[in-house]
Parts: sequence; structure tokens; C-alpha cells
Amino acid sequence: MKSLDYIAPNSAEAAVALLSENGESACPLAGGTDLVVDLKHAPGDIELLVDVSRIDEFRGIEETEDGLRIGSMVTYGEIMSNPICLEKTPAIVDASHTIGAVQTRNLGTIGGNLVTCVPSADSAPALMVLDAEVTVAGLDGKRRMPIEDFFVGPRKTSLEPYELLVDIWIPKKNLGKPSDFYKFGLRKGQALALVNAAAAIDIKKGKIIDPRIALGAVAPTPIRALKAEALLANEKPTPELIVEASEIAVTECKPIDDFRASLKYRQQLVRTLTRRVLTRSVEIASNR
Amino acid sequence: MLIELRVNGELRSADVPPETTLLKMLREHLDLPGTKLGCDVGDCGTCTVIVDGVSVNSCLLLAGRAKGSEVTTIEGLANSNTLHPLQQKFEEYGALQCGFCGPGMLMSAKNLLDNNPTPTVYEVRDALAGNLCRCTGYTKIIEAVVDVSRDMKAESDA
Amino acid sequence: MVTRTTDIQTEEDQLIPSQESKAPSSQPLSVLGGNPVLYPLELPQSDTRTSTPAVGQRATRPDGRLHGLGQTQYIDDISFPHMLHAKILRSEYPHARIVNIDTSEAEKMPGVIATITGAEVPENTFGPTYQDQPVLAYPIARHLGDGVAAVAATTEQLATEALEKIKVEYEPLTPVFDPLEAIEDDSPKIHGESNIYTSKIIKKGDVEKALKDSPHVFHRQYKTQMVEHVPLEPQATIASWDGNGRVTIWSSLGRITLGREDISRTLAIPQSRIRLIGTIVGGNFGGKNEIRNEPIVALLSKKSRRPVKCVFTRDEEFTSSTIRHPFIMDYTTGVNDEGLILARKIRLVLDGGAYCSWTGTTIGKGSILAPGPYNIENVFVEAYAVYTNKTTTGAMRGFGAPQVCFAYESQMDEIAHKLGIDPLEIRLKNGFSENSLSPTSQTLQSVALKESLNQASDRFGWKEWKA
Amino acid sequence: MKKRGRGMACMWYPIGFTVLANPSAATVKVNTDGTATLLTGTVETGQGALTVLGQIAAETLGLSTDDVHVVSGDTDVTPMDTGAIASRTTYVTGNAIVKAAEKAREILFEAAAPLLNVKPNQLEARDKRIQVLGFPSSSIPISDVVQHSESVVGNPAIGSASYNPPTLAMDPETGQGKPFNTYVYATQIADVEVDDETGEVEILKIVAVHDCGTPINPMLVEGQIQGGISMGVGFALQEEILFEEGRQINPNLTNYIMPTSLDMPELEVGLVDNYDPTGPFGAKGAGEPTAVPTAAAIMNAIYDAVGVRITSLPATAERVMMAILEKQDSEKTAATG
Repeated sequence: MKSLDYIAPNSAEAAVALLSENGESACPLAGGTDLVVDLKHAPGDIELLVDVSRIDEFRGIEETEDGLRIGSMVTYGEIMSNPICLEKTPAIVDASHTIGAVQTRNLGTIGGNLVTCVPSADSAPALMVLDAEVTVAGLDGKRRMPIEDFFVGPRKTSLEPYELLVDIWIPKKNLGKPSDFYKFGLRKGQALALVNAAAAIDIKKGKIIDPRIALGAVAPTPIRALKAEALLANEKPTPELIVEASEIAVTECKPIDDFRASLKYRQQLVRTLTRRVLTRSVEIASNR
Repeated sequence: MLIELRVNGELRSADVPPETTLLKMLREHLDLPGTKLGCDVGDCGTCTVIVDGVSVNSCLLLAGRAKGSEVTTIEGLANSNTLHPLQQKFEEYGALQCGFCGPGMLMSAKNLLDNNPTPTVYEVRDALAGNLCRCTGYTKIIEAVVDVSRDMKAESDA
Repeated sequence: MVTRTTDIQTEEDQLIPSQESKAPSSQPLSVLGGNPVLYPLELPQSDTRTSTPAVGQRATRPDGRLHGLGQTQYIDDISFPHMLHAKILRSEYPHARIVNIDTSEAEKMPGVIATITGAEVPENTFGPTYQDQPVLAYPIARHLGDGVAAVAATTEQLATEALEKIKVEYEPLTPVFDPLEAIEDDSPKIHGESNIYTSKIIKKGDVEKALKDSPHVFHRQYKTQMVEHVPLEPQATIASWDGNGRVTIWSSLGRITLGREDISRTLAIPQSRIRLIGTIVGGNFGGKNEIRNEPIVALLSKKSRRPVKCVFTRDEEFTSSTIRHPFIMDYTTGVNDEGLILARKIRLVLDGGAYCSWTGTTIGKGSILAPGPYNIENVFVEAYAVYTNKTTTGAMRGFGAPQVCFAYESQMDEIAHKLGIDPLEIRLKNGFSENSLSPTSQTLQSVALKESLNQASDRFGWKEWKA
Repeated sequence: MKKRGRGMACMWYPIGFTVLANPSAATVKVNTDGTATLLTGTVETGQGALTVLGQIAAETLGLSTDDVHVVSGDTDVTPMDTGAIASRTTYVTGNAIVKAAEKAREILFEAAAPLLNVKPNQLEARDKRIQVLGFPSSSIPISDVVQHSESVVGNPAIGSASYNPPTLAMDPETGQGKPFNTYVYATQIADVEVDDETGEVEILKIVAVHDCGTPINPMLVEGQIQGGISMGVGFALQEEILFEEGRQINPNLTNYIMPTSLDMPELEVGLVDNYDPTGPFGAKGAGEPTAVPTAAAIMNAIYDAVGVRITSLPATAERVMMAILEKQDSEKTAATG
């Protein structure tokens, strides 16, 4: 690895200040599971790493009156062992469990996963189906946005220069919402997603309420399958309807054709995975 | 930059360039070459050590981030009188062949049993999935870890 | 490079929250007391090692204990005072003539002690079958994994940076990647006049006639892929010279006697002046069975007059070591109504990559084993190994056997399925037994094929499941 | 939906080089305390070869495994060896060690014979003693015999020998000949589940029964079989170096997919009872053949599960899925056409 400087500020303010002072030569460091690899292969112009992983306000998981707050520097390992997450956001726990291996999950952070913003980010679909919002902090203070607005393109977020991701919020009404996450990779351990999918629904009086479907690795950013959701809303959850919604979801994706998988195969996976996460979500909702 | 940390219970320090990974610091600055470099990008797990109670790939962790931490490496697993039960069972089962994955594998196994003394076989497999092994098919490694946990259970039941 | 490290360090002292860790788990460490471990350990030996008779015991391994303690010394765990680190520059083209290599800029870098190119290697060829591989490619590079120059510097980082300063002028040549294209007369040639560099024929009985007379004839083409050995330990070497002009080389090589011969030949020094030490190898599987960077490191050490270490990156382990031969396999098999094999005709094309390496053994074993462990009176096998401008294929666990087994056993099941015979039955019916004749008409002894079929089926519950 | 299938494959595999000479030499020295040192030019590459070779030397001398220290892999010290290749170590180097240890033992027999009032050929080395064949009561500890031989007779107990498996050249036109001295055999059976909507193949279990002649150390043979199967699983389902214009596009362990602990099935390993009179104590070899039949067994199991024959490895989930879709299409066409 080439020569670099490293600094670990203890507040978001200090971190933002350091980033703005150093311009493009500085880069925030979270868990480092992606960034340190990039630095070894293609260091680019980065000369200063601003380690934000120990900043208190980026850490912790707590339930408030607004909902569930997950600090951006919370590791997947922490999510997987957190009682609130285990009880109320199992899809996020499931997604965390599929990321890398134990060692990666102990270092990697949920915020890092979102900021890296690869289309296959495993935490994204699970957060999207729960209508998560994110808080970012910059030179002008903090702002909050729906998580869908955070993703702009492959490795591109809506973070302005010198802005940092502070935390992720799951609205109170979606805590405990029936949901499911499914990832398909090239092997069982340490796999990158060829496709990942999440769904969340409520069922009231036998009808689907607030359906959400999110898919990863099938478009430049993780996406919601809005047309498929629309088909499901306020309908009776029948297997036929779920199959139809899954077919619509296929049309909403724009997967790539690469050495990991062909476009046609990714479409097949979207079809299968969407059906499975919907079916499972309906089962959970029906067993309430 | 000066990094002070506690390695295998001992306070250690070294002055290292800021881009130094914990792996490099352990191997080259602290004379602890038991932790191996196999891929240097977090895929193979041969560099696994335990930092503040959780297992990590030390090739991905900058030494600066481990400042002040408690680090356990393979060199700290046994003591001068006894092998760690995992080392003992790995030996009895012939669990390691070329041995290059061994230090990382053992640290992952230790991390599992520290957090979950009675894992299922699936949990053992899951806990070791970040440690690639090309020699053994993992079979005897998994058997050895399960056996250690069985002994631990028997001990705690007794 | 930020030049304010000192400023930042003072800042940092204020900024780092505390020496207390903020890592997630607050569990106490269960480190046992008494570290670091001091040797020797006084541990009881297991009965498996101390009883007689020794053969048949599940004896534990003394090296296994050292593995578990982290005490095994692999090459990368060894270092010497003043030791340098070597890095190798790889070809930019899969097929090219090297017109010029200029290492002068690299040599000017502080900390760079020596460089070397193929032109400086005393005898720049090696290989277990044919000596067609260069230590460092010169004047022709034949695949992207070919090294073209090497650097020894005080740190690995410096050596890597120095590679970027080496200017290599290439004249690209037309490459060929597909073995079936490479086999054609008008394909670009990689060595000499033909890309077919070795072939094998096994002929027994009259296969054409027997196929014509067979009630059922099955034909299918099977293909296998290129596979990497993935030893967890990347290949590594250290070389160090003494005052008598004798070099000691520590290497991850699995065959030191023949390795020393190759090193002696490439360096043009007597074998008596070479000491080759093979330490515990961190996984071989065939990938560490010929010299690779030993002469480069020895020459850099000679030039720099310092010990030099070279450890492959994981990338180099893939691209610059050998890998498994892909096979294209055409199988035609004639059987009678009872499923007895009457004739088998096989054509194998092996993608050899840029150099021969262990292809001789691979094509030999592949051809002999290709008809399968079956009594067949009429056999014809033809096999060709072809150069392509891809990674060199060499020895890998099984030398062609996994490839042909995939083909012959897939076809066996296809025949069984078509004729309505149980897969176990068709194998027992055709399989070798004591004194069977192999495809090369060798009388086979200590044959345990049917025993393995029966025991495996019993353990699996094959018959119960089929019933 | 997941579909279950079972498939088997058997194989044969030779020990040693194809026709070419591939000798090994060995030196065995017995110490005056009844321990011994074995010098071998092979290198430990993880399979446990040195342990097995030590067991072979110990057995020949009537010692325990722990009594023999093995020195390997140093051209200044150790004798010629063709090396850790071609599944030859136990068989070829093992035979050389038996011969070398027999020479050292012969010296001990010569020294012990007058002390026990028998001829040297009436002696055997067992349980750390030199004894009259079949009469353990008439025996002397090996350490005493070594001391006697060394300090009284003046003949230290040391032996060096070599072995090369006999072969016959193959006819260049027909390939007929005897390219190897011996072969091993094996059968593996795979139990798989194929998800017919993703193409994913999950291997539930593999039963592997191998012949290696006498297993010198059954635990290490099992380890070879289990490891070979994992390589076979990767070859069958996951591993492939991909190229674009001669450039590898996945030369890393992120994108070159090899099995992790979660990808390996339950394994059941068995050894057939066999004895090869040409091998050391009846042993042949075990290294490479363990990886040979796995892929074929898995492909046959996939066919059994979903009726598609994969003819090009690896059988990635995509390749299996595409074959299933193709089959479904052709069945539809057949039904409507």
C-alpha cells in the first residue's frame, strides 16, 4: 500500500472539517473492508484517511419514539446480535448475515455498505422495504432523506462534498412489519450477490397493505419494484398474484451481463427471488 | 505513528507508517509471524486475529484503528503449560494439513466458541466460512471444533 | 503524499477519543495466562505415536502441532538482516517481441538495489519436459503472466513502485487463445512450426469395426475449464550467497532435487554450489512442482550482494504459476444390448497455454486413463496438446484424470439410462477385476474397483434408494 | 422447487510417473538409544508425508512412530528424491525407506545373532527389540543391539537405498506397454438437491470409498480424501479461470469461486481392504485420486435430479438453470408440436 496519513477525529464536526480542509486528497474511512482493498489496488489521489468509525454519534442502535436508529458505523456483527433488530427488523439481520464472512461483518459497517453504493449492497433492499431514511451531516449541518434518494448510481451517492452519513432510521410503523430478504450468490459462504431481494407487506382484512419490493444488483442502484408493488396493493395475496408481481418485477430491472452472470439468468433470479420473498412475507403476515 | 496495543496480554508498541495494516505490524514490527498473509484483501482469512473480542481480517484493519485495543493472535492461544483445547483437538483430528490456514482458522474457531460455546454444525460452518482451506475439505476442522464445544459443555454440565 | 504527518500526530492525540476501545463487544478476553508461549512445551505424547506396530496407527503429526501453534516457518516467515524484496514486472501483451527494456529510471530510485532482465539470465530456459519456458521472457513474451524484468529494493512497496519506472518496448505479435484455432495450420505460431507440441496414441483391437458392429453407439463432447490450485501460501523464495560463491535458496518448491538441477542449469553454476531448502509447503497440489522465481531471486541476490526474498501476490499465483489443463473430449462408445462396452474411441485436445510444463505427464495419464476402469477390447485414444497465449497449464492433482473421469463416467450413466440398466450394475458388469487388461494391455493387480463400488453403494444405501 | 438426485462415479489412477524413471533414495540411521533418523529428499506439502514415511521406517525397525525423527527437504543433507508429485511418495519413497531401513536392520541382526545364538535370518525387529522369530522371550532391546554393533562390533546401524517403480516403455504407435507399476481405484456417490428455479446445486452428502492398498495412517488418508473431494466440488460446480483476450479476469479469491466451509457437504469416507505386494507394507497412494471422481458423480446426480446433462464444467447455477429452461422449452415444443 502506498504512503498515506491516518487520523481519527472524535466528532462528526471535526471529521467534516478535516475533509473540507484536505479536499479531494482526503477520504473518510469506515470499516475499511472495501476502501482498504481499493487503496491496495488503485490508491488514486487519496493521501489522508479520516477514520470516522469511532465517532460516538455514528454509533449505537436504539429505539426512540420516531422509530429505530442505527448509527452508520454500526457493524453487521452488532446488528446481528442486537435484540431490537432481531425482533423488529429480521430482514436487516438476514441481509447482514449474508455479507462477507464473520470477519467482514465484524469490521464492515452498514453506513460503509451504503456509502460504497455498489448495486449489490446487501443491506440496501432490506432497508428500502422498511422505508428507511438516512441522516447526513455536512458543513451546513444535518439533513435527512429517504434511502432511495441516497443512491444515485454505481458507487455514487447523493452525498455532497464533505458530507458524512450519520445514521439510518426505520420509521416506527415499520418495526415488526412482515418482511423477508433473500440473496443469491455464486456460493454459500462469502458471496457477492448476483441478485438480492427484499419484501415487506402488511395484511389487513385479507388484503395486502403497503407492499414493498426492493431488488439489488439488477440496475445501476438498488431499486424498488414500484409497478409490482402497485399490482399487489389492496389485493388478496394469492400465489397467482405473487407470480404476476414477480414477472412485473423482472420488467422493472435492468441487469447487466457480465462474467458473473448473464442478463437472462439475472432476470430468472429476479423472478424466483421476488416470488420467494413475497411468499414468505405473506406467510409471516398471515400467521400473525 | 506510534501504535500502542495489548497483544496476547502484553503491552506492545511500534512506530509504523500510517498505512500499515495490523497484519503487517504484527508480522514485521512485533515479531509475530504466526498470523499469515494469503491474499491481502480479506478473502482468505489466513490473517484472522481477535481484536477487542471480535475476529477481523488484520489485512484490512489499519494499525491506527487498533490503537489501544486488545489483540489476540495465534501466538497467544496456548500458554506455556497447555495447548488451547482447540489446538489439542486440531492435532488429535489431524485437522490441519499444510497448516497455512491454521492460525486464522483457529482464531475464527476461538471467536465462535467465545461467543457461542454450543454451536450447531451449521453455526460452525458459518463461523469458518471466512477462512479458506484448500487441503482438508474443512471436514476434520469442523469435527474438531464440534468436539471442543462438546467437551466444554460436558465440563460446564459437570 | 501528505507531508504533515507530524502535525497530524499532535492533532491526533487530541482527537482520538481515548485509549479505551470503542469496538463493539465488551466481552472480556479469554486469553490464558503465561503468554507469550515459551518453548519447549512439556506435553504428553499420544498413544498413536508411541505404540508399535507403527503402520496402521492414526499417528498425529508433529508438524501439525506446530501449525496449530503458529510456529511453522513458511518462507515468508523467514527474514535476514539487510534482506531485500523482489517484485517482477509482467508482460503487457499476451504475445509480443520485446524490443528493448530500460531499467535505468528504476535503478535511480533510492532504495532500489538491483534490477534484472531475461537477457542477463545465463541460460534462460527451463521446464520438466521441454526447456521451453524462460526465467524472464526475452525476446518473446508468450502470455501475460510472463515476467519481463525484476527489481530488488529495500521494501516491497519500493520494489512495486520501481516496476512502474521500467520502460519496455514491445512489438505486439498476433496471439491465439482458442486451442482449436491454435491447432489449425494457419494459426499464429507460439513456439516453432506447429502449436501441437505433444501427442499420444493408445490403440488396442479394431475400434472402427467394433463401433460399426455395435448395436448402440453413443457420442458426446465434454469440456472442462481452467482451474487454479489455490495453495493458501503463495509461492515464495529467498536466496542468499556466501563468500565461497555458494547460494542457499529457501523455496516453497515440492521437488528440491530436480529443482536444484534446474537452478544449476539456468544460473550456469555447479550443483555443488547450490543448497536448496524446501521448507514446509503451504499447499502444493502440483502448482509448486517446478522452479519459478528461484533463478530470478538468486540472480538479484548475486547482483545486490544481499539476501533477497520474493513472495507472489495472490494475483501472480493465478497468472504466473501453472494451472489445470482444460480438455475438449470427444467420446464415442459402442455397447451391446446388455450394456457391455465393445469399443471406445476418444479424442482429447488439451489447452496447454504458453509453455509445456508438465503436459507430458498430463497427456500421458489423461490418454491411458481416458477409457475408464473398464474391460474394453477395442480402444482408440488420440490426444493433442496445443500451445495458446494463455496461462501455462501444468501439474495439478490428477494430471488429466479428473477431466477424463468426468467424460467417461458421464457417458457411462448416459448409456445406463438409455439401456435401462442401473448405474451400479453397468459399472460392475464392465469394471476391471484382478488380472484385467488395461488399455495399454498391462495386466492389472491389486484391483479393488468392484470392492469400492460395492462398499460405496452399501454405505450410501444405493440399492435401497433405487428400490 | 428442490429436486433430489443421486449419482455415482468410479475411477482408476496410477502411482508414479508415466514410464519415466522417478526414483527416491533414503537413508536411515539408528541411534544408540534405539531412536532413529530418516533422511528423505521429499518435502512436506501438507499431506502428512513425513509422518507416513516415519511410520514406514519405524515399522521396518520395530520402533514406534515417535522414535523416528524425519529430516527432509535440504539438498545439502538429504538424498535424491523425485519429490512430492504423482501420488508417489508413500509408494516410491516408502519403498526406498523400507529398503534403507532393512539395510540398517540387517546390521543389527548381524550384531544380535551371536548374542542370541541364532543366524541373522532367524531374527525380527518388533516392539523395540530384536528377537528370535516368534520368540519374544528371546530378545534384546534395540538400543542395546545398536550400542553393541557400534562400540563392540564397530558397525554403526545405517542404511541407504533407493527405489524406482519398474515400468515398460509404451509402443510409440499403439501406446501398448506397462506405464505404471500399480494403480488405485475408487468410487464416490453424491446426493444432491437442485433448485429448479435458480439452478443452484446443493450437495447434501458424498460417500467416498477409496483403495490405497494398506493405509499406513488411516487418519491422514481420510484427510486426503476429504480434501480431494473439496477440490472436486470446486471443479464440478464453481471454479473457472475466465479470460478476456488472454487476460485473466478473475485472478483473485473474490471472483474465483472455491468452496468455503458452507459449500462442503457431509462426507462419509471408507477404505477398501486391499494389499499391494509391491508397496511398502502393501501401501499404494492416496493424494491425487481423491479429487478424480467427484465432479462426475455430481454431474450424474444432477441428471438424476432434473434430467439435464451438463457436458461442460463447471456446472454453475446459471449453466444448470439454462439447461433446465432449454429442456422445459423443448418439452413444451414437443407437447404442442
